[in-house]
Amino acid sequence: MHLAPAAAGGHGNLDLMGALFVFMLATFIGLMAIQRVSRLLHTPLMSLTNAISAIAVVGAIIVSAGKDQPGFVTALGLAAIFCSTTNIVSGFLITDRMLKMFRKRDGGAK
Amino acid sequence: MHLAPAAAGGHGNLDLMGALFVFMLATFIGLMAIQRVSRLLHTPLMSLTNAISAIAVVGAIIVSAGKDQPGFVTALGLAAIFCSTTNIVSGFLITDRMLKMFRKRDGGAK
Amino acid sequence: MSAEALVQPLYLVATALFIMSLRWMSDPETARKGVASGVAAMTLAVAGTLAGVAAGGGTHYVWILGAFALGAAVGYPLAQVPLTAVPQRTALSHAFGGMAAGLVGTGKFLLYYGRSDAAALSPFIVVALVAEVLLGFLTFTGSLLAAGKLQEVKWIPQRPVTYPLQNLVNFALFGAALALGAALVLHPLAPWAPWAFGGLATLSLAFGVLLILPIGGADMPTVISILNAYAGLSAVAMGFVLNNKLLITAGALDGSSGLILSVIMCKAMNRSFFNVLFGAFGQAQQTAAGDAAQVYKEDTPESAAQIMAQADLVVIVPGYGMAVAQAQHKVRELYDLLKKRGVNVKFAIHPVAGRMPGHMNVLLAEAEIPYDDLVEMDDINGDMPHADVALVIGANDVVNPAARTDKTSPIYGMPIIDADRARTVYAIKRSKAPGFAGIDNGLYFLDKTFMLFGDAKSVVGELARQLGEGNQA
Amino acid sequence: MSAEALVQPLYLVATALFIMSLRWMSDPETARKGVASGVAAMTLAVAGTLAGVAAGGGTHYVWILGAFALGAAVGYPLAQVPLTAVPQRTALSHAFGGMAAGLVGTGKFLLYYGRSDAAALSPFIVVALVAEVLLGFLTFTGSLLAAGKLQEVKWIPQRPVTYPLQNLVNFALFGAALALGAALVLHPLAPWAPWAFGGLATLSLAFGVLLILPIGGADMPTVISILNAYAGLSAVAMGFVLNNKLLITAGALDGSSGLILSVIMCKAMNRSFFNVLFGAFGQAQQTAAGDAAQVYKEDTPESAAQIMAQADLVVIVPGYGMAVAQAQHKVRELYDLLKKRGVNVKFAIHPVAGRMPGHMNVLLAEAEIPYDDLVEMDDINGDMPHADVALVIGANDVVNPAARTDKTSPIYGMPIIDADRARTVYAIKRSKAPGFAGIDNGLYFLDKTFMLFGDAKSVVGELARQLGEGNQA
Ligand SMILES: NC(=O)c1ccc[n+]([C@@H]2O[C@H](COP(=O)([O-])OP(=O)(O)OC[C@H]3O[C@@H](n4cnc5c(N)ncnc54)[C@H](OP(=O)(O)O)[C@@H]3O)[C@@H](O)[C@H]2O)c1
Ligand SMILES: NC(=O)c1ccc[n+]([C@@H]2O[C@H](COP(=O)([O-])OP(=O)(O)OC[C@H]3O[C@@H](n4cnc5c(N)ncnc54)[C@H](OP(=O)(O)O)[C@@H]3O)[C@@H](O)[C@H]2O)c1
Repeated sequence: MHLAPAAAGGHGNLDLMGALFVFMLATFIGLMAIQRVSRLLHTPLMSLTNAISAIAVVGAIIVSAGKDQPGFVTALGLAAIFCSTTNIVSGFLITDRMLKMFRKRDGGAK
Repeated sequence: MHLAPAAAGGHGNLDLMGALFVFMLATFIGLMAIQRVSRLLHTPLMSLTNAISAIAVVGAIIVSAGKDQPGFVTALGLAAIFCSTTNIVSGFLITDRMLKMFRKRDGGAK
Repeated sequence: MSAEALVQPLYLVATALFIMSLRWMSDPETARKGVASGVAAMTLAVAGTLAGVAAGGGTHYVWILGAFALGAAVGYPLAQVPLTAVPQRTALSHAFGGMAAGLVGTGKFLLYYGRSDAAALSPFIVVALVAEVLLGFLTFTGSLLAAGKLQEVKWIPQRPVTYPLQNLVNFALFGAALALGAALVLHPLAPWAPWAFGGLATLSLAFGVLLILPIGGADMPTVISILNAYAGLSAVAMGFVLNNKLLITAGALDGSSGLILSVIMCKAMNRSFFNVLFGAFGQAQQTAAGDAAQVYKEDTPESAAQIMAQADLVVIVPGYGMAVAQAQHKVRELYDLLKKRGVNVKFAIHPVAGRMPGHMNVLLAEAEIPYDDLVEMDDINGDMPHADVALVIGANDVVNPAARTDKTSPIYGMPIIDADRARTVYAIKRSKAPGFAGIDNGLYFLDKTFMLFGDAKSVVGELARQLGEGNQA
Repeated sequence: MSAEALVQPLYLVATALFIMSLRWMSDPETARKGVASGVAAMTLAVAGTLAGVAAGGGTHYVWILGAFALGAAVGYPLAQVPLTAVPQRTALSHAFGGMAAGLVGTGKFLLYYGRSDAAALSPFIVVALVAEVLLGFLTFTGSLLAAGKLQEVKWIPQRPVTYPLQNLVNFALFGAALALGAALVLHPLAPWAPWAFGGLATLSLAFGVLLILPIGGADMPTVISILNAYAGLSAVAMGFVLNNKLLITAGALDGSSGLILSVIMCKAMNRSFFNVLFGAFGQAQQTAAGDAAQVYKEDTPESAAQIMAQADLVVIVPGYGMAVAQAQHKVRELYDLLKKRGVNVKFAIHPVAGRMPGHMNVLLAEAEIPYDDLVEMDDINGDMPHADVALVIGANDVVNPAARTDKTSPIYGMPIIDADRARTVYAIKRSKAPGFAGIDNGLYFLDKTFMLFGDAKSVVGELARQLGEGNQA
């Protein structure tokens, strides 16, 4: 199935420690960034990160696009694309909708 | 010179993008962490990061310990170990010496 | 290698944009930039993946496009729900997210298995696959159930469902799932492996239900935050499977966000994670019967409006009732009228007022109340003794002084808004029923407290009408 | 692979500890934990590397141990310098750090070259090597020169050294270095490559000197911060060469720290990076001659002590002069005596008072003044109008009101401490000489200002003696 070595990254030389490194660093960043988020914005924050978690769409595309694979694998991938896309679209849209409402005292949208 | 593939990481499959990823994430962490440092502590912060930059000692050890290499390469490595070690020792010691001085109103060290 | 060279830089940029997206959320001034950069990141990620797949000779593009279109068609209306339904929409989205991860994991496993690809099914990959599928499917059913509880769907029990040995049963099921996972790691190509995988998926689906059943509807906000973290972690696991650093990073950002928000909620409720997940809170509350003897004093909106019109500082404490009654626009009217009379009006926002973190802020922002007047609990409490009137609108637990004084109260130790320290307190609610924690509130029995019984929207509307008339007179 | 499996987890933990080390620096309460975790991280890093090297069949251990011992022997006394010498010690350390990176890069290149190892000298590796050596050696000489300027070594010019076409010459040299680097990338194994490499190293060493020469001694703090960033980046480059993620992370942490501190300093001085590096600041200052006609009022420590004893709030504004005079312990005495008399005493800390960021905080901490009484500029300025006395001890530019009002002043726009808004100002300095920026200070000519000429240590000592006597009387 190495039709998409680029995106799939080739398992041959899977760099376990590199992946763990990235995971650890990203977790630090996440913790530090979220702690700074104003309490005012915790509801939009939840829907924003919700949209970000739909990054699973990347994996869904890779699975869907495989050539010479059983149809049901493609079907699983397509279903996953559908699920992730609802998330992406609704997550970003509703976040923006909420944020548009926040106004400083002297009027004027944001 | 692949006597230390572990530490040197083997150039064969050098993971350029992985390295860039790590660099970017670490820079984000650095920027976020330093911005939070109390102004009170900027002087100790300088000497602490100074000590951290002596991490170059890792490279110095790898170069020094190479077998079957010209003597001057080893010598360069040893000089680098010396330089880094002065940094490590003096950097951490002076940082701690300064920090010991910071006291809250109600006495008690630190 | 050329596809790699194309895709990886795009992923790097997408990662940076995701990080900036979260950083820009730190301030309402820059938050919309955060959304824009999130959208840009996602676009780059999808474009990069499509390009990489195309370079590698992928196929099924028409189908993929169709799936995108369908997803967008469903997602768009989901973004138009009223703001009171945001918690359940978020839960529903987590369900979709978990489902996607579970499906991708299942697809990958079956693909490798079908090809007898022992190299691809290395122990590490299988561990990641198992984690992905477990977390993904568990998030799917758990979030669906949570959404149902929040939406108060009829046939889904609101109250915690408990039965004997519940936690034991759960742990046994979890152990079984882990055992199946371990078996798969050791023998990924055994003839029974697809069955084991199916069993694992089924157990995960069941586990999601069982985990959420014993948790009361009111604890759902904390739970959906934890499910958010799970969804993020399943994306991380997928990143490990695909050796994709973008997935790992974005998933980790999501995971830490869910974790921190739930920690914040737990702290603001003075409860532990463990207690939320396994404590079946709110289930065994009994109200001290003797308290029923105490009496409420009622007052009319007319006289309340008069008192408020003469105040220097009115602090409004909104709570879940304001959200349910959709009273925020009437509150805005009241705010405007009081301001016009020179009264200083502030909103006291408790971190867990309502049913999700930041709930009150969004509702009041919807009514275009400037966010400078929304003051956090810790900042307003110092000013409460100077407030002439504290107007409590559909808030209950977050102003219950028992949290400060009564060691036997289930909410003892939870930080509250000191409404009882204001000179006069007006409290709007529909009945004498307790709030979410199911306990009586001593605030209502104070000498300085007057009840305004009724639906928040109509009572506040009446207050505003009175003030408006007084204005014209 | 087994060595890899051993070393990498150690590196991962070391990285986490380095990050925690910086995070703990955010608060004086946890800062010493930060040092401990930095030490632990470094120990793990060294131990892991030694283990990895041993597993790979390394040698020369006795020599390595010797180098460690020698480094420790030199490092220990370097940590015992007086606190006033901290800036030059830091610069000296950067020099060592840059040297180490340069030497490692050189060693690596010569090693690969000697083995005609074309695979190891891939374009990417050579780019990283060139960056490492360039940054390393440049940091080495630049930092040495900066240390010399800070220590006010006699034969090193304090004033900026400028000559015609200076920036042009520098850019030409830099271009030549880049050209050599490019040639090396294209032909790393050419017979002339070692010469090119040597040329690159020499140019880098020269470049470090030329970059720092035109910068005045007083701009050195900003410069050493930038050099700190360079040292970090050279460690990053080394990490790229060795494919070592620990080096990359630690280097990036260091690089961003240097960057942010220099940005903070530039902002607090209202100058740009470019201006600091290429502006030869302080070189062409001329004092407006007319101002000399204005007169100072002098006062005696006796009467100053009396006024302070009767004050409610005394704000002490320390500056570089306090550091030079080592007056902090006398200041502590003064602080204690005033407190004993019930006077409220605060310290107003300007971000660039002294000669490095946080300089005043360290000195006052050394004198055991509790850090709760060290107030940052933005926080104290609102209180200045309520201060009965502002006592300026060897500060000058940071209290110069010209920064607020005089658009022609070189420090116009720099945020200052509003000492001139206090009811009475006492200013301690030795002479009528201007401060670092070389300009007159209108504060000294105000009606409410009284000068206390003399060395800070002796004047403050005298103030304390007067107060102490009054106490006993
Ligand atoms: N925000 C979060 O993230 C979060 C997360 C988890 C848990 N929680 C919990 O949720 C609770 C939130 O506290 P809270 O004070 O906001 O709410 P609450 O304690 O649930 O009280 C809400 C009050 O509003 C009244 N009410 C309901 N509908 C109304 C209507 N239409 N008009 C007028 N009044 C109405 C109710 O009384 P009547 O029935 O008499 O009208 C009730 O007493 C806390 O216990 C918190 O721990 C919050
Ligand atoms: N802190 C940093 O990070 C940093 C970085 C870069 C640049 N700078 C610059 O450094 C300056 C710092 O301002 P500052 O107000 O602290 O210092 P300053 O403007 O340099 O003034 C110091 C004053 O102290 C007096 N003084 C010197 N030795 C003394 C002694 N032994 N006893 C008593 N007085 C003495 C001097 O006057 P006499 O000679 O008359 O005694 C001088 O006027 C700013 O211009 C800032 O931009 C600081």
